[in-house]
Amino acid sequence: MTTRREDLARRIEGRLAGKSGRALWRSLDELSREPAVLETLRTEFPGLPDLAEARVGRRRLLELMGASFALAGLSGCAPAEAPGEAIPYVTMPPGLVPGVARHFATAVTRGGYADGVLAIHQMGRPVQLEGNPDHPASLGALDPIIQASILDLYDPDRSRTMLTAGRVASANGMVKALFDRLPALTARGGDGLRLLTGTVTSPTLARQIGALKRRFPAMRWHRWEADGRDAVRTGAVLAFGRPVDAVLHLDQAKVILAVESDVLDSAPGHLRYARDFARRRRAPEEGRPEEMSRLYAVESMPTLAGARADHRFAAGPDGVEAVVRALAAELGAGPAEWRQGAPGWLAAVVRDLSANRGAALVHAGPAQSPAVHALVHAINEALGAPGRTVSYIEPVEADPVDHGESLKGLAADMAAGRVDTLLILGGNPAFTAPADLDFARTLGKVPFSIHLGSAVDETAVLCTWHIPEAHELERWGDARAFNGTVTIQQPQTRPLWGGWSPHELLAVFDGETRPDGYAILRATWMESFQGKGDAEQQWTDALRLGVVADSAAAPASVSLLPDLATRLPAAPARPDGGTLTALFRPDPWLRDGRYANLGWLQELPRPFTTLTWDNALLMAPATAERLGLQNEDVVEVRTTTGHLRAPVWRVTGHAPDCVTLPFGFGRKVVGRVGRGVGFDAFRLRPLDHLWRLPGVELRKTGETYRLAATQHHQMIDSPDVVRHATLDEFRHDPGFAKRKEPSQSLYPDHDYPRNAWGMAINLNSCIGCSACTAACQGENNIAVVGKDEVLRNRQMHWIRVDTWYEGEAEAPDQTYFQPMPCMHCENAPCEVVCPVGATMHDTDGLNVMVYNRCVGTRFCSNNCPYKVRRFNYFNYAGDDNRLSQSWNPDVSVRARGVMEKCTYCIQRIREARIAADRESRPIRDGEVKTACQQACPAEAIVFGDLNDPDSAVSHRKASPLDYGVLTELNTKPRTTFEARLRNPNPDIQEA
Amino acid sequence: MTAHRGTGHTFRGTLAAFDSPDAMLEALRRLRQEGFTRLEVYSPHAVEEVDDLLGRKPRALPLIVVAAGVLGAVGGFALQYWGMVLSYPLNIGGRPLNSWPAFSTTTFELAALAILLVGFLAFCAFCRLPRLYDPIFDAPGFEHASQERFLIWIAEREGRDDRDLLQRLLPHGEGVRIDEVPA
Amino acid sequence: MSPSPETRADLDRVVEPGVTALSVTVHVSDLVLERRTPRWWWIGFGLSLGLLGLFVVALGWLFFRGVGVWGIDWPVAWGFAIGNYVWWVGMASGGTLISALFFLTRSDWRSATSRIAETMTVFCVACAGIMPVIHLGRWWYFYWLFPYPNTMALWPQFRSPLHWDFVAILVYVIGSVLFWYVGLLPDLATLRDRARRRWQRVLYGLLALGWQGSSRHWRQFKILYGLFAALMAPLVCSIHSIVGLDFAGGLTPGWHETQFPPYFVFGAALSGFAVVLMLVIPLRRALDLTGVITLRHVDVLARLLLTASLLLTYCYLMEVFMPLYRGEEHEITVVMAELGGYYAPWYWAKIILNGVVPQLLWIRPLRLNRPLLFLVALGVVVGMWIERYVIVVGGLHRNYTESSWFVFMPTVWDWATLAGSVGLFLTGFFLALRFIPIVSMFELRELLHKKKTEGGR
Amino acid sequence: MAGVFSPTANIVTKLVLYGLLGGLVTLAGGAWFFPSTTYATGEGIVQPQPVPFSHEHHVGGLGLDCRYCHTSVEVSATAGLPPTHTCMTCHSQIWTNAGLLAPVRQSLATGKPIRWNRVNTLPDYVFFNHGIHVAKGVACTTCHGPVDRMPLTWKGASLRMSWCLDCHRDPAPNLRPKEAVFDTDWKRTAATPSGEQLMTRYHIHPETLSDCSVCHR
Repeated sequence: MTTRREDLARRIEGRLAGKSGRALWRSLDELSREPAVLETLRTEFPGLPDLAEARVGRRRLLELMGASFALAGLSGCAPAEAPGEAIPYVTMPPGLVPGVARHFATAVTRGGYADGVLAIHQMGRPVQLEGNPDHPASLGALDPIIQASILDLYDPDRSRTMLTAGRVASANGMVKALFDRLPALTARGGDGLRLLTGTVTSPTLARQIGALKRRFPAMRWHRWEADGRDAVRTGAVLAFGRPVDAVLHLDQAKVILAVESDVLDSAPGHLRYARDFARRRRAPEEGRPEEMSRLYAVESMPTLAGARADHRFAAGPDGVEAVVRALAAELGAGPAEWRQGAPGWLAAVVRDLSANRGAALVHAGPAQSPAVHALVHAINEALGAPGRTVSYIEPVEADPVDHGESLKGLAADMAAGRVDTLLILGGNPAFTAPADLDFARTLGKVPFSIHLGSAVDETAVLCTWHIPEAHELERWGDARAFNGTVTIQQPQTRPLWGGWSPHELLAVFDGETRPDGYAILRATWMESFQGKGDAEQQWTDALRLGVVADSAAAPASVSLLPDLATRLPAAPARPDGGTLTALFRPDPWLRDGRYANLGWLQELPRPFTTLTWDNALLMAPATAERLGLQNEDVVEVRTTTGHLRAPVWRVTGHAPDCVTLPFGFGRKVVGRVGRGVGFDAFRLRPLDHLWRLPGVELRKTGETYRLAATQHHQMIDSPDVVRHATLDEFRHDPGFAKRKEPSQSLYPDHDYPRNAWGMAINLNSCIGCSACTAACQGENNIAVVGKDEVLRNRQMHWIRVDTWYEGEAEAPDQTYFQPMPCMHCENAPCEVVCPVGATMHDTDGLNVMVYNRCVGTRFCSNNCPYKVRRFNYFNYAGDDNRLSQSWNPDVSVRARGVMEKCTYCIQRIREARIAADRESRPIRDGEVKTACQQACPAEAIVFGDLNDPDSAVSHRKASPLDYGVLTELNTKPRTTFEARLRNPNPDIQEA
Repeated sequence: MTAHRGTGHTFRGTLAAFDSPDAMLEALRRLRQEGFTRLEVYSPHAVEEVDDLLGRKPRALPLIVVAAGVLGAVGGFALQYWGMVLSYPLNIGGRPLNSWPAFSTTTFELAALAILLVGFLAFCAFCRLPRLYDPIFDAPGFEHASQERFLIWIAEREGRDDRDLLQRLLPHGEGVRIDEVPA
Repeated sequence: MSPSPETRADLDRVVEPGVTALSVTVHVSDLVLERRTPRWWWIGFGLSLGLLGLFVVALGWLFFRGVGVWGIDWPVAWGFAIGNYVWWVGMASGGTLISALFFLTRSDWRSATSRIAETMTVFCVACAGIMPVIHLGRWWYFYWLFPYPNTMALWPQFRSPLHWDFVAILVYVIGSVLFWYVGLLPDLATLRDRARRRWQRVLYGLLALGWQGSSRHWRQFKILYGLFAALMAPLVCSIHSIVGLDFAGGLTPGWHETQFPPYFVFGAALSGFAVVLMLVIPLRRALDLTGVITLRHVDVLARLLLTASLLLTYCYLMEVFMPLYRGEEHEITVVMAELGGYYAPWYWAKIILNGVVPQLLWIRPLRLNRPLLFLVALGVVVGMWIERYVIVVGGLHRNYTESSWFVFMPTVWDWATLAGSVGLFLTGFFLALRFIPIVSMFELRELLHKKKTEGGR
Repeated sequence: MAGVFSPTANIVTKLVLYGLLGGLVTLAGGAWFFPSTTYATGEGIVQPQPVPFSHEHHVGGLGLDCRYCHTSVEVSATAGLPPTHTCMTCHSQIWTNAGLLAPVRQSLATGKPIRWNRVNTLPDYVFFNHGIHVAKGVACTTCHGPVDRMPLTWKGASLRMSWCLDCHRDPAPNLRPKEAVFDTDWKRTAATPSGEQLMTRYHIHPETLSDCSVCHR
C-alpha cells in the first residue's frame, strides 16, 4: 500500500512541479479527476466503485432522461447499451456482505467534545452518520454539524498533498525537514518549539504532548478555540478556585432560568440536554401535568432555549448581567445594592426559583462574562442545585488554560522572534485569532511552521509546511464527551488523500518516519486497561460500543469560595443612550468558520432568521427602525478595532441597543463552496472583548445586498396551523386543539390492511434545531442548490422547520417551531392532478413519488396545500461537485425537471419490509425509523404503523393534543402534530 | 362506353355554360322535362334548387359521422376504464378507480376527434377526392365554373341525336359541343 | 373608398354597392396571384421573423438549461408559460366562434371575415399548443401523456385536468385545421383555375385536391361544413371550460372557482373578438377590402366585443364576491392580495382594460372610429394576458401555507418566450396573407346571389 | 384551357396515399415490436469477458452451487460477484498454468481486481433485491435463464418493467419450493405443490407487489 501511495505522491509531484499559488490549487483540483490518481485511489479502496465510473453510473440516470427519446420512451428505458463493468474484490474483507449496510461505532468531535456516532457503511464505504444510542452525549441523536462531517469526509476540496512554500512535497520530505531540526531543539531543551491546538480532550494526544514536554521542557503548548468556553472556565475558577465542568440534569429541573444559554443549541451535551428537557415538556399529555417544567430566559440574541421559554426577556448584555447580579442579591449571594434597577418580573422569577429549591437551575451561555458564570454557580448553590439539577466534574479538557491568554502569549513570542518551530494541530488561527493580535502577520515570521489541516486554509498558506490532516472518520483517535466519557475513534476508511493524524505527526518527534496511529492509540489504552481484567476484551468492547466503559470524569467536590462578590470585576457600564454594543456570536452552523465549505450547512436555514449562504448584521426591528434601516441595507460598521460593510437583517426578539455580528463567514482561502460567502466578523473581534464590544457606529451606505432567507412570512395569521394553549387552559379543556372534521366525503374509504404508516410531530418537544432537515438531506440525497436558487426560493429541503412569532414583532410573546414534512394525505390532492401518474398511493397508504415517471408539470406542487414538494429546476444533483460515492446508494439521485418530496424514507421501510418478509413476520414497531426521527434529539418525531394500536405513533396520536393541519380540506393527512403547551407563571401574566 | 368517370358524365355530351344561376336552373328544368337523366351541374357556389331538380338526396354522411361520434365516445371511455381500472389499478389520491366524472371530458373530446377525422375522410370518399385529373378539367371554359359561370353537362344519349333538341332547349345559353374528351 | 357619412343604411350593408361575384373573385384571388408583394408586408414579415428568431433562442436556452431559466419558483411553480397558453388558446377561440357559431346562426356578416378569423385561429392554436409542452420539466417525455402501449405497462392518469387539457388542445388543433382547410377547398380551386404561372397552378391544383364544384361536391361540402360548424361551436366551449378546470380542478385558493369554466369561455371570446378586430381594421384598408368588409362588420365585431366584456366583468365581480360570501379564510386572503397586494397593479390593469375601457363602445361614433376601436381591442388583448397572469400567480403566491408565501419575478427568458410566441403567430399569419385568399370568395358569391334574389339590397 | 394535371396524376396520388398509409402501419408495427427484439432487450446477448468463464462447465458440469460464488444472494440486494480469492481456492490446485486463467492469477498477484463486463443491469432508479426473491421461491434460472447451459453467460430475460410486472401480478407460475431455488435442472412434478399453494405458504400477496414503491424509491 505505502509504495502505491508514494508513487501517487511522486506522480502528483511531477504534475505540479513549478506550479504555485492559484495555479497550484487549480491543478490540484484537476488532479482529482486525473485517471492516474483515480486508478491509484480505486486500487487502494476496492470497495469504492471507480470514482469516474461511479460518476458515470450515477449520471446514467440523467442520460436516460436527456438522451434521444426516439425509442427510449417506447421501451421504458434505452435500447440495450453496453451495461458497463462489474468489479469484484480481490479479497473480500472479513464480515462484509455486498449490498448489506454495516454499522461501526466511533465519534466525531465538535469544539473538542465528542458526540458518539454510528457510521453506516455500504459496499465498504461510509455513506451516513447516525447517533450512537449508547453514547451519553448523543443517545442516538445528532446535530446538523456532526451529520455534515460525512460530507466533509468526501469534500473534494480537502487538501490532498503535503505542501511546502506552495509547492507539492512528499511525506518523506516533511519528515526529513522535521528530523533536521530535532538536534538543535533537543540541545535547546525545546526552547522555541511551540504547539498550538484547539480544545483537546483526547487522552492519547494529552499523553503524547505530556511526553513531548518531558522531552522538551522548554516547549510551550498553546490553545485557541475561537468559539471557546474561556468565560465558563474563568467563572468556575472565580467561584471555586479551580476549573470544573458543570453537568446539567434537566430531567430533574422544574424551574430553569436560561441566561442566553446554549443549553439547547451547542453546549457540550446539548443533544442529551434537549432530550431531558423535551421529556418534561411532554409530561402533561402523558398524564403528569404537574411535572411540566417552566423555563425563563433572559438574553440579548435569541437562542433556542429562549424560543422555548415560557417567559422570555430581551436585554442588552449589561442588562443581562444586571439581572443575574440582582438575582444573586435576592438569593443572598451578592450585596443588596445590586438589587436596584432590577426589572419588575424578576421578583416573580425569584419566588418561583426559590419555591422550587432543589429542582431549580440557572444556566448561562459561553458568551456571558466570567462574573455572570461565577454568580450563576453561587445562585445554583443558593438554590440547592448542586447534586440535584447540576453536578460538578473534573474538567474534560486536558490541562485547561485560558485560550485567549494562551494565544496572546504565542502571538507576542512570534512577534518577538522567540518561536522558531511551530506546530499547528488543526484549527485555523490565522483566520479566527482576535483582530488586535495581528496573528496572521506574525505567523509569517516563524522560520519553521507546520500546519496540520484537513484543507488548505488561511493558516496553511502562511506556514512553511502544510500537512493534509486525516479526517476524524479516517483515523485512529480518541475523544471525551461533555461528561468525560471516552470514545475510541476508529477509521471508517483509509485516508482518501493520505492524510496524517495529529498523533502520527507528534510521533515523528520520537524518530518514527511512518508512525502508526493505531499503535499509538492502542498503547494509551492497553496501559489504562491494565489491571482491570482482560485488556484485549475491554479494547474490543470499547470499539464495538463506541464508549470506553466507566470512563466518565470523576465528580469534583467543590465549595464556593467566600466573598465572591468582592472579587468580581465591576459590572459593565450601561452604554449611554444611542451608542450600540456589538455582540460577537458564532454562526450556528459554521461555528468558527471551519465548516464553511459544507454545502449542507451553508444552505441550512439559520434558526429565527432562516438565512442561508450569508451572515448579516442582526438587530432588533426597533433598533433598525430607529436607524432607519431595512432588511438587506448595507451598513458600514465602525468599531475601535476597524470597520467592515455588512447587510442588515432584523431579528424579532433581539435586544435593543445592541447588534449581533455572527462570525465564521468571509473565509478567504477556502474550497469552492465557501468562497466569497458573507463577511468576516473576526476582523472586528478584539481579544479583551471577545463577546461584546461597546461603541459601535453604523453608517448607512445606501447600497443593498440580497440575502437568501427561506421563510418570508413569520408572524402567525391563521390560528390553526400552530395550535397552542397554556397548561391551565389545557387542564380545563384538554381537547382544545381538536376541530370539527369534515364527516362525509365523496370518496370511498380505502382500507390499508397491512400497515398504515403515519407520523406524529410533537411541538412540545421540538426545539427548532434543524437536525431533522440535515438528517433528511443526508439520507435522501437532497441536492444543494446555492444562493442564487435560494433567492428564488428553490431550496430542496424535504422537511423544513417553520418558525412562527406571536404577539408584536418587538418582543414576541411566543416563538413556535413546526417541522413540515410531507403529510402523506390519504386523499392526496397532488396525486389527482398528475397527468402521468408519477405520484400515487401504495398499499400502506404512503404517498409515493416515482421520479423517473415524472415529466415535471409541477401541478402537484401547486395543488399541495402544505407546499412540501420540491422541484429540480436545474440539474442540481448533477452540478453538485461532491464525490459520487458519497451519495446514499439506496435513494435515486433526482435529475433535472423532476419533482421530489418526503417519502417517509421509503428506502428504510422497504428494507424493513424485505427483512420482515424474508422471515414471514410483520414489521415490528420501531424497526423503521425515519432519518428525521433518528436524528431528533428531542424525540419530537415518531413514525410507525397506525394499524398497530400499541405502536409508539398510535400512542402519540392518541394524545388529546393531536391535530392535523388543514384537515378541513378533507386531505386526511397521515402526519399530525401535538399542540404546543406553555407553562407561564401566573404572577408574571398579571404583571 | 358508358363507364362512369366519377363526375357522373360519359365521354360524349354537351357542356352548357350560363352567366346566372337562374338561367342555368331554367335550362335544367327544361332538360329534365325532356327526360334527360344524366346531367351534372358545375357552379362557383352551391345552388340549392339543383339537388331537387337532379333528384339527389344526401343521407350517408350524417349517419356515418354520428356513428363515428358514438364509437369515439364509447372507445374513449373504454380506453380510460381499461387504463385506470383494469390494466393498472392504482390508488390515486383516494379517488375511486372508476372516476367516471373525471373521464367524461376526455370521452367527449375523443368523440369529437372521431367525428372530425371520420367526417373528413368520408367527405373525401364521397367526393372521390383527391382526384387531381378529370377529363372535365380539359373541357374548354371549365375553369369558369369556379369563378362566375354555371355549367350543365348533358351526357349524350345512346343512339340519339339531340343536337336540334338541345338547340331548342337552350336558345339563350350558348351551348358548347364537345366531340371527344381526351381520356 | 373614402369614409362616407355613415347612415343607418351604411351600417346595414354587408357589401358595398357595385361589388359583384366576379369583382370579388378577381380582387381576392389577384391579391394572391397577381399583385406584387407590398412593402408593408416585407417589413411586417421581417419583424415577425426577428421575433421568431428570439423564440428559437429562448427555447434553445430553455432546453439546454431547464425550466429554471424562467422566474418560476416555490410556491409559484407556474408562470408565464401557462399564462401564455391560456391566452393564446383564448384568442384562438375568436376565429372558431365567428366561423362556426355565426355560421349556425346564418349571420350574413360572417362571410367576409370568417377566413381571417379562422386563419388567425390556426396560428393562435399553434402557439398555444407549444406552451404546455415547453413548460414541462422534462419536455422530451411529453408523449407520455399519450395513451399508447409501452413496455412499462403504464397509462396516463386520466383523472388529471392537465390530461383533459392535453386531449382537448390536441383535438382543437386538429379540428380548427380541418375546419379551415375544408373551408378553403373551393377557393383553392378558384386560384387553381385563375392562376397563370405554372407553379401556382400546380401548387393550388394540389391543394384543391381536384375540387370541381360539381353539384355532388357542393352537396357533400355543405353537409360536412354544417356538421363541423355544429361540432366546433360546442368544442370551443369545451376547450375553454377545460382550461378553466385546469385551475378550478386544483384546490389552490383563488383557483378553486366553480365559475371558472364559463369565466374562461367569456374571456376567450373577448380576446378572440379583439384579435379579429385588430386584424380586420388594418387589413380592410391595406388589402382594399372595404367593399366586402364594411362598417357593418366593424360595428358587429365591436358590439360582440362589448357583450363579451360585459359577461366577463360579471365574472370579475363574482370572483371577488363569492369568496367574501363564502367567507373561506384563505380565499379571502387571496382576493385581498389581488385587490391590494403585490399584484394589485396587474389586477387593476386587467379590470380597466377588459372591463372599463370597452364600455366606450356603447357609443356608436366611438364604435365606428377605427383607430380608437383598434386601441380598445389592443387593450383587451393585453388585458387578457394580464388576467391569465394574475390568475396563475395570484392563487399560488398566497396559498394555504403562509410560511411558503413568496412572489414570482419573471426573468428576461420569460419575456423572450412571450414575445417569441407572438413572432411565431405573426410569421404564420403574414405567410397566410401572401399565399391564401384572405376572404372566402365562394361564400361572398353565395351571399351576393342571396342578396340579389332577396331583391338587390 | 386544359387541366393542370395529366391522368397519371391520379395514379401517382393513389400511390402516394397508399405509400403514406403503408409507411404509417410499418412505423406503428415497428414501434410495437422493436422493444421486444433481442436487439432492444439484450436478451440472449453474450458479453465478452476478460476470462471466458463457463457456467455450463462449473454449474452444469461440476455441479457447483450458485451460492459458492454468489455468496450474498440470500441475504442481500446484490448476489455478489466472487472475489479473485474464490477462483483461486480451486485454481491454485488445478489448471494452475492455464493461459486462460492468467488474468485471474495476475489479479491476485497485483491486487488489481478482475474487471468483468456486466450481463444484467438495471437503471439506477430501479431497486431490485435478490434476497427476497430467493426467499419466496423464485429460482435463479427463472430470471437468469438456463445458466447451467451457458458456456458464456448471456442475459436471461428482457428485465423490462412489464416483464417484472407480469410476475409481480401473477407470481404463481414462477414459484417453486424454496429448497429447489438453486437447483438448475429442477422440473415440476406431480408431487410439487402448486404455485397457489406456495403463495399461501410463503405469504405472497400479489396485490401489494405492483406498488410503485416496491421497486422505485
